[in-house]
Amino acid sequence: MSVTPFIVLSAILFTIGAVGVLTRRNAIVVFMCVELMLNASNLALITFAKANGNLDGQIAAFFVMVVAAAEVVVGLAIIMTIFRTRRSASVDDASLLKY
Amino acid sequence: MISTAIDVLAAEGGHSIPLVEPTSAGSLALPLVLVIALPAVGAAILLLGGRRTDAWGHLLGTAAVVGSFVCSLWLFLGLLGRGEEERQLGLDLWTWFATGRWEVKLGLLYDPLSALFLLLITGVGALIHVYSIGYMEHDVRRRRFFGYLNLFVAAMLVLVLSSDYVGVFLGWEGVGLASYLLIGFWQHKPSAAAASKKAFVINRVGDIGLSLGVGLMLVTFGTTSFDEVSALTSGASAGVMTAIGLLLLLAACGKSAQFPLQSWLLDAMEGPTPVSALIHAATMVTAGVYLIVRSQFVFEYSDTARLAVAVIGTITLLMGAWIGCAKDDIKKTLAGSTMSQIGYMVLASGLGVAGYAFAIFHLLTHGAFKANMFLGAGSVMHGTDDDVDMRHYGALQKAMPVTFLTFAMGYLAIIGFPGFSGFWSKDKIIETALAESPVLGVCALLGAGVTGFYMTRLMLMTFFGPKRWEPGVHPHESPKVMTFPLVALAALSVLGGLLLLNDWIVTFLAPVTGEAEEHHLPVPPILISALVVLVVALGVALAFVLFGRREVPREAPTEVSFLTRAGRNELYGNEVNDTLVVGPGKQLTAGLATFDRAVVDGGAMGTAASIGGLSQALRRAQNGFVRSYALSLLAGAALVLLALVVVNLA
Amino acid sequence: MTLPWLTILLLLPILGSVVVALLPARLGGPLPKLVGLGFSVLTLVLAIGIAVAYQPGTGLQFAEEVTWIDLFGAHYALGLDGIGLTLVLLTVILTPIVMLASWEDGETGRWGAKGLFAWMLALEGLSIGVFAATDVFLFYVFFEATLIPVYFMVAGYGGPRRVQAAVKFLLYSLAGGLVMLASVIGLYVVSADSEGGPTYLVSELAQLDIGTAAGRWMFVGFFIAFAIKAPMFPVHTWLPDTTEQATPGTSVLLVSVLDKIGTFGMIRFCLEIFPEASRWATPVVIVLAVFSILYGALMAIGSQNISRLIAYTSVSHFGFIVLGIFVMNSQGLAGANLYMFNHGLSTAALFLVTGYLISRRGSARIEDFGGVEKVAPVLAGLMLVAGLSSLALPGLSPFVSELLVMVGAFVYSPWVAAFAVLGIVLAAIYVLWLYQRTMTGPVHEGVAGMRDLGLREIGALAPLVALIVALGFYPQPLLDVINPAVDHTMSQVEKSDPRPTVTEGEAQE
Amino acid sequence: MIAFWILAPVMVVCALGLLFARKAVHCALLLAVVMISLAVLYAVQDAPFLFAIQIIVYTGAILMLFLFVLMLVGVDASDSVVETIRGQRALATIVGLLFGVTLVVGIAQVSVGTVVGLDEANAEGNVIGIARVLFTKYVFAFEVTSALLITAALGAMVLAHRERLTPKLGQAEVAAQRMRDYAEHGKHLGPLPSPGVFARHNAVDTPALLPDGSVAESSISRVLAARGSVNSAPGSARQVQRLGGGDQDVPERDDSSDAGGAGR
Repeated sequence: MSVTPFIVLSAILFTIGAVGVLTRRNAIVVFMCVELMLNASNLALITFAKANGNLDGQIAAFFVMVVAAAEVVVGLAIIMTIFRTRRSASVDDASLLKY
Repeated sequence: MISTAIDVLAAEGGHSIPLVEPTSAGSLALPLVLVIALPAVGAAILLLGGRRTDAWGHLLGTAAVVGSFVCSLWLFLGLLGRGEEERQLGLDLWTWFATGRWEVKLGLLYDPLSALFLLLITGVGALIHVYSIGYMEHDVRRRRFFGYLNLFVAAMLVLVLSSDYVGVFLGWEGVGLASYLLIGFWQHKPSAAAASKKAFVINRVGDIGLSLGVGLMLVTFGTTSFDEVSALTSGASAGVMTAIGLLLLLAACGKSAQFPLQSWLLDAMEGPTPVSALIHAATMVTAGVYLIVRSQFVFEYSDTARLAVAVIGTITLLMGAWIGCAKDDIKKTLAGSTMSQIGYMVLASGLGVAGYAFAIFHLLTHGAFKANMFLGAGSVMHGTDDDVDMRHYGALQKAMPVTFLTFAMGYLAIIGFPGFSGFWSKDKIIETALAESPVLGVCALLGAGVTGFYMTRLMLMTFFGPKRWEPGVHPHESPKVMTFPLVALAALSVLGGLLLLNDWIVTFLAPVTGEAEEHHLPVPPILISALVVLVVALGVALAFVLFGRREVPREAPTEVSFLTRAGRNELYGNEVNDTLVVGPGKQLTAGLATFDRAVVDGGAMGTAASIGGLSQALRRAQNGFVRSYALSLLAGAALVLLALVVVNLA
Repeated sequence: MTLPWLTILLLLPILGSVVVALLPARLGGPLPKLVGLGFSVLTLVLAIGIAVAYQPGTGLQFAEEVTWIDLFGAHYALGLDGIGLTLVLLTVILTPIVMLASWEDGETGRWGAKGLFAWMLALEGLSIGVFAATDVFLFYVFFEATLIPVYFMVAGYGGPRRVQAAVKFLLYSLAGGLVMLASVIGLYVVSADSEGGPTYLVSELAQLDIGTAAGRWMFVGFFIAFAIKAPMFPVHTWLPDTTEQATPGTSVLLVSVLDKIGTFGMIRFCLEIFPEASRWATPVVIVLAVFSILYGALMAIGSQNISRLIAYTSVSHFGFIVLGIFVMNSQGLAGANLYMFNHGLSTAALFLVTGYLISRRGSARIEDFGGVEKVAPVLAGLMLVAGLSSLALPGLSPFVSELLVMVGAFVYSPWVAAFAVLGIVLAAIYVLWLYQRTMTGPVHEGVAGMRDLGLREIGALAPLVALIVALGFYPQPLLDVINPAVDHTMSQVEKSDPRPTVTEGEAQE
Repeated sequence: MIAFWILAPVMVVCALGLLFARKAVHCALLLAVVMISLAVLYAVQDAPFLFAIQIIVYTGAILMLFLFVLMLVGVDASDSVVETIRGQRALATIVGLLFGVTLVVGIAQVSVGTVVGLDEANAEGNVIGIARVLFTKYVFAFEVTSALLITAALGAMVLAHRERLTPKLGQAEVAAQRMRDYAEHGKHLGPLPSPGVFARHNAVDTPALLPDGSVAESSISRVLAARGSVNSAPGSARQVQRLGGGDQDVPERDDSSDAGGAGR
């Protein structure tokens, strides 16, 4: 079984996620796209774990999940806070931090 | 060609050039140190002591110099007591600095030349200190004046006693500093402050010569002490000796106000009159002559350098005389005369071994009679509320009899009235000049005539004729403390010729200057003397016709000949300096200031500004949209990837 | 085991700096200043002890060496030779004097007098480190670290545009430091390729066979940094801007101590590590140096501001120092070394005395003065002495060094000397013209009633003036220390003094 | 590999859907599909532990959290399709394509070598294998993770916490306020009317009818009115009429305005 298809799939998913981050304006959707990118990298990690014959890749994926979980908790809390004050979930509205 | 000439000279066994070979100072070490230390300590006490010393400062200052004079006499008698071969005393104090092969010792050299200078400096110095007690009585800063005078005496003594060119430099600049301080003593007057600065700066131009000369000596001989250099000069090429000689001449020109660095001396008359007498007539301005005579072991090996010295001296003596004829300011007239007389000395020292002794002889007699006349002028000014314009004098011989009589002694001495000191010394110089170089000799003769003219003019305008006093001015004789030095100096002016008795001074100086062979004059010396007297008499007569018989206008006439106008303007020396140096210098400075601001700093600040501008432009990229940032992030990642892939594919 | 005296000497002021900074504010009053002064005096005493124990002519002394970063070959290595010793002495002498002179300057500053004194002590310690470091890496660290206290001293205390001045100073210095860093890294690369492995010890680098091209590039890197520090034309413009804004005390430490790092570095690093490149660059450097002499002097003459004027005189003087270094003969090098010390003293005196003047008048513009001599004769007298020392009057210490440099230049080439010597005329003009315009003439209305110097102010200047005069007549103790170091440098650059053209045997009787 | 070839197109399509779906909730559902498919792929790749974790943590917890937040924000608010940053969409597409293509090309260039497989590592079972590595080699990272999680939890709490700006009103204050409102604005003093309760419509989204047959707007929740999901009151009334024989005369009202005006 070749691993290349898995990696390619991972790459495609990652790219889609990235483009999603760039094009979507709803903060929650953007966040979902980030999750998609994380998942894509997880797939690659797990695939490489298999290719290399040890579990380090899986451990890495595990840690990615943990971090993703923490990130989602905080990130969504931030989105909620912003939504509460600005009545909007668009990332473009939070653009005060500029020149 | 010159070098072969010297070889021939040496081969013919002409005269031998004396070396500096000092022997131990022995018991004279104490006075040798004291002679400098007394005025130096005096200066230190007076200048550092502050107002506490105001009450007795002038007395201490005078006592220090009188003590120094006593030491000089002690030394002189000690020197006379020694055999002819032992008349060069050396005393090494300590190593000043030493690097590589070069070691400079602070050492003293006492030989006949220094001995005469010592007597002149401390003797005239002491008299002028005494005079100043009276002259400066009403000045609140009198104590400081004496401090400066003591500093000057100490520095001048260092100059003439040092056994090394660098040591001479120490005294050289020391007297320059004292001169600066004293010219600018009344520094609340802008003209005095400017004059003092001018004197110092022009002297610095001369110092270029001394600095480079020291460098050249080090490169050539590896040493700068008199004894070692004098032992080595015979081995150097004529070109190098000419270079050293010309550099030393440059230094001498600065200090002795010789052409082309003469312009500071007339301005220096801004200083108090005792200063003019001591520094700008008797002692400091003659330091250039001292340097040339002291360096005879250099000049003897370069005819070119000697010729340059003689020519410079001749030019200056004529210039000084010319200026002296046109000035109405009594001090400036005397200053012109000083220039002229120093020109004689420089001319004499440029004539080589035949002239050195006469240069020093004239230096001594001039020191006496010119100090006498300056002090006399000071006395006149003292009596006329510090008026210096001779057109406001007249008929002072009754009001100030002592001043008049002593001044007259100086006058007769300077014009070379037979029997007076100036007659002997100037006559000898003209005679030697005629023998060595007829052109220079004739110029010197002419100068003597002009001297007679302008000095007679001065005498007539000051002491004779009708009163032209300013309203409210009541001339009176000066106090005793001022007239005593006048009398003493007048006596010296009269009797100075005794030094030539039996050719004493020539023989005495021979260990330093060498012994000249008899020069062959086309005519007997007595005829030349008669000729000189005749020329002087012509000058005197002309002055008498122009100024003694006619009314002297109180205001200087404006419709005058070019000669007078040029003389009044000091032969346009200042204008030349302004046009050639000061003006372009100012423009250069202003241009550089602009250049510094616009180009040098502008370049740096421009770079900074353009970087700032770039960041201002780039700031726009920070538009606050997180998606834009993410886009650039992804683009960056894509580029990195692309690079990796391309590199791997390649 | 002997004590690491240099480390103690270096840490003492830094410790003092921390102590002064940490003194509680409520203690207030003059206490922090007294503590700071105490520490600097203590450092001075210790340094004098070291100087007394120093044996002239026996190479590097009080050496310490501990491997610091093995991977780079960096060491914590300290040691003093004659050059380093004189500069360390200069640093420790000037710091207490500056503290005494700027007793009240710090009160109105950003961090009060306490901060100023703490920064001064920090600068003193770091400067000692710079002059004692015998490892390039350590030197570099100290070199850059000195910028920190100076930045705060300039930015916190002084004129209204001080922050801009501080930034300009910092950027110039940092730019130079970065160029130098490239060369420092280059040295690592070269030494790592050598047999002994990477090393930053100067003694080992000096023995290293550095390729011609590499050596020249690295030389240029070091030289640019040192030229900015020194400062030389055309990278000098930060100096007048900085001194114009900084307090006199800061200017003294900046010009008299910190800028010496530049010329010190030229001798220690450029000449000793890159002898070939130094000889290669000599003509260009000498032209630059002579240009600096004349340019600085002319700019000083044209200055309308007293502080800027003094800064430009320093540009001129540093030209002399660099000239002396690169003529590479014993007169020039010894003169340059001595010049560094003497220039430190004379410029310090000049800055301090004009500082008194400026703070009394509240203006540094020359046209705002006139006739000060009449109202404040002591001030005027001291200014004249300081000015005369700046124009190298014989009998004052800078004369000996300037003459040595001049003669050294003459030995190198009469033409160089002929141009450099014009500097002494220009020096007379800028000093005396300044004196004429500020001190003489009728009393300017703005200076009427000006106080003369107080006891503290005279007390700060007196040791300086005494040293200037004493060293003017007897500089030999310093030269005894410097000469062996100069010989070592000369042997390192493979140069020797030319023989005199006429010697005993050739002279004919 | 069969599973892969079946799931891969599904995942890509769903992922693309993430880009184009206008409603956030649809995105969440599509993402769920992708995640579950990924879980299956994990299982295929000998990672049963991660398979479980993927479903439990991602699909079960994280995605539910997303949905929860979506509910709070508003489920059916859909994005505007107009791009506000000029050139962003085009550039994003181009750069994304460039990135993706490069990545794929790059991967295609790299030969991973022989696949070792996890048979040996998973000899004791995948969970035990992971535990061995996790609690030995990565134990420190694991411990740090706990700190991270606690920090995240605290952070979320801090962020979600709303500071009270005004003092909490007690019963007495509320009563006083009501009386004041009545006195000043004539606001109704009693409780709000309950929603319409009819034989067919016993629901909160149907407004009550007043005796004259008109709608009592205050009888329904404001939130329902804002969302526009209120049952039309006149419609209900007509239905009632139809059922009841149609004697009463009910005033005709516009349906559409009714829905909007029901709020206030």
